[in-house]
Amino acid sequence: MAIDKIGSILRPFTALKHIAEKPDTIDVPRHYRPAAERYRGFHVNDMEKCIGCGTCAEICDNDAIRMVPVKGKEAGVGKTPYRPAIDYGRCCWCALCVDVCTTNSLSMTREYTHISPDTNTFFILPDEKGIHEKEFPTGWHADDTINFLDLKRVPMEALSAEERGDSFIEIIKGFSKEQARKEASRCVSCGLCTAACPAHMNIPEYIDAIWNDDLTESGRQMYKTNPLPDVCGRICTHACETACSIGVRGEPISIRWLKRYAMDQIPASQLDTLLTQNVVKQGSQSVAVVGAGPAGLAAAYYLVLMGYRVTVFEKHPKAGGMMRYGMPEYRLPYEAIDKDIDFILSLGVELKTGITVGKDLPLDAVQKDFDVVIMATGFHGGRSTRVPGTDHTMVFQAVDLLARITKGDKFPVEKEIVVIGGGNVAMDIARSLARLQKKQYGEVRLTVTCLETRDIMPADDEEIEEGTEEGIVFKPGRGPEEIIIEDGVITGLKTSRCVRVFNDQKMFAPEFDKNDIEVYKGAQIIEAIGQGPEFDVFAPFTASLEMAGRRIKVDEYFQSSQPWLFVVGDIIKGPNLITGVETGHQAALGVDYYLGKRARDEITRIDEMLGIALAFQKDQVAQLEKAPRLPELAGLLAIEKTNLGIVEALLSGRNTRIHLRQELSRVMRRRDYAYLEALARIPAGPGAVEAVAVRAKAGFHLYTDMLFLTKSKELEFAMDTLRDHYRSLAERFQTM
Amino acid sequence: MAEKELTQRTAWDKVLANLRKRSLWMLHYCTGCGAVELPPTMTSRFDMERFGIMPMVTPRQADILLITGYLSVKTLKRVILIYEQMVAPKYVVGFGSCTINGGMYWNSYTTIKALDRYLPVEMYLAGCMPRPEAIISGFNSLIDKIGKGEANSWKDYYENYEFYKKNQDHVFGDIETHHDVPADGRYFGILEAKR
Amino acid sequence: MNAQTQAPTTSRPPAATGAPRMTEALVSAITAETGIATFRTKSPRRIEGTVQADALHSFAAALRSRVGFEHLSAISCVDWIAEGEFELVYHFWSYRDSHLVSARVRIPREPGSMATITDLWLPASFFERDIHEFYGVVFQGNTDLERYILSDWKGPPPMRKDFSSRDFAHEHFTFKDYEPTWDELIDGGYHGQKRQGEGSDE
Amino acid sequence: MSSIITANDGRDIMPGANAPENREYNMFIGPNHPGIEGNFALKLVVEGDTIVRAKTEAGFLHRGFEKLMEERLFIQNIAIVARICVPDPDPNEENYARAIETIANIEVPRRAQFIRVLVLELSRIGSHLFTFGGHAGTIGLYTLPNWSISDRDRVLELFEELTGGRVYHIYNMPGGVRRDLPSGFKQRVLDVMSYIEERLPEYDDIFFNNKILLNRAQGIGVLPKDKALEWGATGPDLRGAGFAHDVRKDDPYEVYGELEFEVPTGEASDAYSRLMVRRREIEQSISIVRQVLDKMPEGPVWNKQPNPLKWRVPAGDAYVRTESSKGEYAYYMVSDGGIRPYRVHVRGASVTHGVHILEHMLTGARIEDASQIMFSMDACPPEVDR
Repeated sequence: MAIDKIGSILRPFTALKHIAEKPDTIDVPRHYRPAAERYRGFHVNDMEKCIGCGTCAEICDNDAIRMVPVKGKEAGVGKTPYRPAIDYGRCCWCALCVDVCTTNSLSMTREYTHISPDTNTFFILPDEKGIHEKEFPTGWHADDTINFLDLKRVPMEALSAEERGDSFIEIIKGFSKEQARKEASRCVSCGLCTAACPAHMNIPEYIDAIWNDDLTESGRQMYKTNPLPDVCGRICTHACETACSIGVRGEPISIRWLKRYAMDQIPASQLDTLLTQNVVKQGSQSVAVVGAGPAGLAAAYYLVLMGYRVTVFEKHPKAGGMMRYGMPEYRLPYEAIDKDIDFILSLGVELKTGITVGKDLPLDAVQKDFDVVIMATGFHGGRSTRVPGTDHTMVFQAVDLLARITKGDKFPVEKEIVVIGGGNVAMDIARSLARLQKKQYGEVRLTVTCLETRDIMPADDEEIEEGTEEGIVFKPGRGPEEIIIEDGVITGLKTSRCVRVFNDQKMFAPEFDKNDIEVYKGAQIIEAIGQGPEFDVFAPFTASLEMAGRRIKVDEYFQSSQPWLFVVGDIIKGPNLITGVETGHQAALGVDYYLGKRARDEITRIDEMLGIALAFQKDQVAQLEKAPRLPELAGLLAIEKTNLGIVEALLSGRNTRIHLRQELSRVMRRRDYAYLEALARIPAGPGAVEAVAVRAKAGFHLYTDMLFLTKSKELEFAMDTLRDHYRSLAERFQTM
Repeated sequence: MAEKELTQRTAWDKVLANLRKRSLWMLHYCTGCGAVELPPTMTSRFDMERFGIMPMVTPRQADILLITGYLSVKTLKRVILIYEQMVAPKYVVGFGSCTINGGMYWNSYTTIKALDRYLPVEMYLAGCMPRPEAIISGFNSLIDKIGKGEANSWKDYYENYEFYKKNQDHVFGDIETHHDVPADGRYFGILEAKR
Repeated sequence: MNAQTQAPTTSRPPAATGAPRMTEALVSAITAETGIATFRTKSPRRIEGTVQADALHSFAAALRSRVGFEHLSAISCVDWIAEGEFELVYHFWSYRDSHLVSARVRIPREPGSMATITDLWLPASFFERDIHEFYGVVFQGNTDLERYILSDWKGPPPMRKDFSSRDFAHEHFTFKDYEPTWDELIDGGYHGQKRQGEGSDE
Repeated sequence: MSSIITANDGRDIMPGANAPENREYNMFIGPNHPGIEGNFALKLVVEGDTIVRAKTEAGFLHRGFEKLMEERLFIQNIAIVARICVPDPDPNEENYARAIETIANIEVPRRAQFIRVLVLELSRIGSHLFTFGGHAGTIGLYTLPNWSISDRDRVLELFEELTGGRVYHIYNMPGGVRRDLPSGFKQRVLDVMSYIEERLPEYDDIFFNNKILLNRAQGIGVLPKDKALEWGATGPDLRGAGFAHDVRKDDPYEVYGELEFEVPTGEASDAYSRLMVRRREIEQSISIVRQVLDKMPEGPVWNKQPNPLKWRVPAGDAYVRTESSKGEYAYYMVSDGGIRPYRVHVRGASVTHGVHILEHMLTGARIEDASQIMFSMDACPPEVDR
């Protein structure tokens, strides 16, 4: 580059040409320069749209988001009172929380200036107005083409209408391994499902276990709160899926089918490995359970684990109640029922079938032989519409027919049938008879009519759609007037239009438009308008039992006014399967408190759980101090003292305080950790090494349970550290 | 000339404060990653010299010590040496989240988590890192505070020096900064002269 | 304190030159020249293989002088704590053939020592010192191994898997505990009332 | 031999001051020094004004990135990765994303690859303008920093518009980029490119052809050509010595293979030739940006990955290299099939330029050139410390 000497000295002065121009200085702060449209500024959160699922706290890499309970935000199905509080002493404005937000309630504004000597003003609870309550335009916000969540479900293969038209083979084929893991990967473990599930099942844990392909851990998590996972995997009313946070913007996780996938892979022989509670030896006290439905069996399962002698009385030839006799096989195959029930019976529950309490065996006789009686007789009495003609022989109750189908008894199936009712039971009987019609006559001529209009029919939508595919004609919004009988044979059902089902006070008071009459042809009428309890079962005590409306008055543990009598299942709460399981579990606890004379031991908050961990760690230190100076135990005492320090720091640490008061979304009990106190009594003498190994395994199970309780990284990190310590300790002594 | 009681603001103090607030010199030391927003603030694009703030190379003549983001333990030792070499009144301005509660390096083994345990901080700016506009607004509010005589966090260093020294020793083990801080305190009239 | 740097006049063997070769020809050239046959093509312009620890120095010298890899891009160290081994991965780049060779070497975690290759490449001195500081691996023959980045660090080599940065941060530093200005919005206040059970509420 | 320390009559005012063992003294530059790029220190043994021995000292900016990355999920690391090198953050983000894509062989949509090249070149332009400012500052020519850093701010405004952040963009993700180009963005980029293109001749007038710079920079900080490759020089420092090696050409990634651009080189391998290589690289980068903008296809910008809270990258490892404004910037990532990276080794470009090569080049240089040599090598301390 030939640079002439003079030029290179003078040329810098060419810069003087800029003297006349305006300087390009941005005259901040007089002239405010707005940030770009997509700027990642301070957070704003739509408090109403936010459901407090905590996924933003989960994704935040700086643990800058802490979920705090906000006054005026009540918990509900799919909602918690917690809202994200953001710590601008940690936040790096990366907007991962905005992109992962399940409801798109969190977004960022274009505001970027916050100056203060007081660091407390950097910890904000974002609401719609923003940090300084100045209306700044929205900056970075969620983009529907690019978001982290998989909003679409993995499609589930099912039998086509033709294939299932005349067969009772199970419709839903179930997930393959890849499908199940892909579906499980969609879960953000927010825990709303656990709160919504009547039995509070550990759903995030078992879905995470399916994702990690550890199916025994998945089964173990299920059996903690539900002894009938196979059945629930097929016919549960899945309140969890309605609460699922992914369902807000997309399709919820198919939690029920995942449960089924996990249990299908675990053979019946391995079910005993899933028990986490230790099976206590059988004591002297005995409990009678009347009715082997889901509620009765659940109560029996938990009671036998607590060491009570349990006898179950069942009037049908086989156990299962409505599961077997009220559910068609295409929805719930009998092998699934038997797999769950046989395992419960294998734990030592004595089953007596063919005995109807209240008829063959009066209740007072039962009361004398057993310390406690649990009534789980369910809703078997079908209610009738009592319109003229219902006394005709060709008018049946849906529940009776379903039971006959299961037992294989013969009964007439006409060419044309009319079913009255709009609930799931009506769907079951309608689709079962449609199959029998197809098999017998090669075609389906069946009409279903009910009071409710299509949109408020209580049956599941899939049921109604699948029924229509199978040739069933639906006539919603009609009231039955009269069954037309011409010379002894039913020819049809006269109906009128149903204007309204419920009156203003939401009481059941249907009104009809008499002059809009339609007649549906049919030689057979099935009534499926609801089932009711049969109170004659309580025969000698019916009068002395306090009633609450049409149901027996019970406390939260379903103990009736007679202390020895507990009432569970559909007759008290429901009617559905998972509520039955929950009432059975609660009643088992009630019995244990009543017979065992023990105080209630529910754990409602995380700091009570930490209290158990603290006691466990103190025992560890005490035991090791007494243990002999063995080479294998060298250094263990120091480690256990640091673990004790970790738990003490969490309990007294002000930073974790807010999380310690968080309500648990699932039911934990001190009884579930009773085995920890037993550990303290293991002698520290010659068997010290084995004792340490046993305690290490106990510690691992304790912290595994606690790991999923919270969104706070402080607690999660401490639980993870402690769990890893006890896993390696247990592996070192090979007792896992 | 030892400053007399600073609480009652004599006319001379007001004049002094007004002169001081228009000629703040900022120490040219980029302690952390936030310093990359300083060149645009210093040069013509945002030009903080409009407010009399200029980068100064030596701590001896600097008024503002910017802690621009995280502080690794190694840098903290130098920052404390520098802070004690600066002439009072001096103002520490903390940039970004890392000076408040650890920022993104909250679980790092080398960075300190809260600046106010080691140095008295006059003011924090939110941001990761704060924009030049935010920095200039921060300086403006600092200028107002100095004008009103409220920017006295620097006295805190002398008044509770044990608190700061204890925390510093906790991080380094006893460091020797060859600086007699209590003597400085007496010189600046914060601590009463030794009898 | 007088600083001691590498004598600038170390003479290092020149790298081989010649026409660029395609991947297969390069792999066979490496096998032929260095006598180690474990090298395969992993992906376009990436060749990888394993070398015994004691054979690494001769392999590297041959690779440089006879095959023509004159740029040492990096030496990485991976702590496979489950297998009780460090894995040192040497990345050599050939400007001539535009290919990267990654040679993996496994050494036991204890005592964790390895021969140096600073006599072949100057950049090795930084990488080896870095691995020494962060993993505790001792490189025999490297004279400049004293602490450089972690000069004020008194703890164990921090990059080893058995050192947890979170534990250290929680023990040695105190975090900010906020008194939020919106405390009344929270059900029971941010710090809540005195809880029953253990833990003081100072 | 009279020297300033002896009186006129030859008496020794400071006995022993002239003794040979006292001729050398220690001189520390930094970490608090305007001539140092960032938080870095030089410990020099000096005799008179010539540096006899030099040792760099880093570690002031060490935050343990590689350790922090092992304790974060894959998606969480895209936020922390950009913070490793402050003037030129984008090669980090692109490296990290591409390392995961190589291990899990995730296919990146073409439009996202074009956007990534656009972001990398804009980051290169911004980083070079930043270095011009620093280099001019060490020589005292303060007009240029005011120009180049304020022109760089226009590039940052483009980034703010595209990614939502001025300096830290957190824009690249495994599988593509987080958002598409905003409307009207192409035209604004072309305007800024043509604006910078007009400014370059003005830079030449006041700085690149300035007599002061020629005297101060030519022949200073010579990287010996025969040693350049052996010492591991890469990027502009290597090209200043005449070697036309550039990772974008030798080991093409994203869509660099389809773009035409030359690799400028210098011959004298001194501070001035390295500076001129950077100066001409900006022109090449401007032409690349123009090519990228008109060849950019329509289509998606992100290949959707599973739910980040549970996403696992299959076991494997990958060594990915990019050409940052400072040289070869490489990541070695190992995954053990878990939800967190098992190991991420960051090979910054300055680990060779800013440490041993700098120590060699400072030996024998004069004190006043120490800062300029460091800036001419464009050593970025956070890359060294990580």
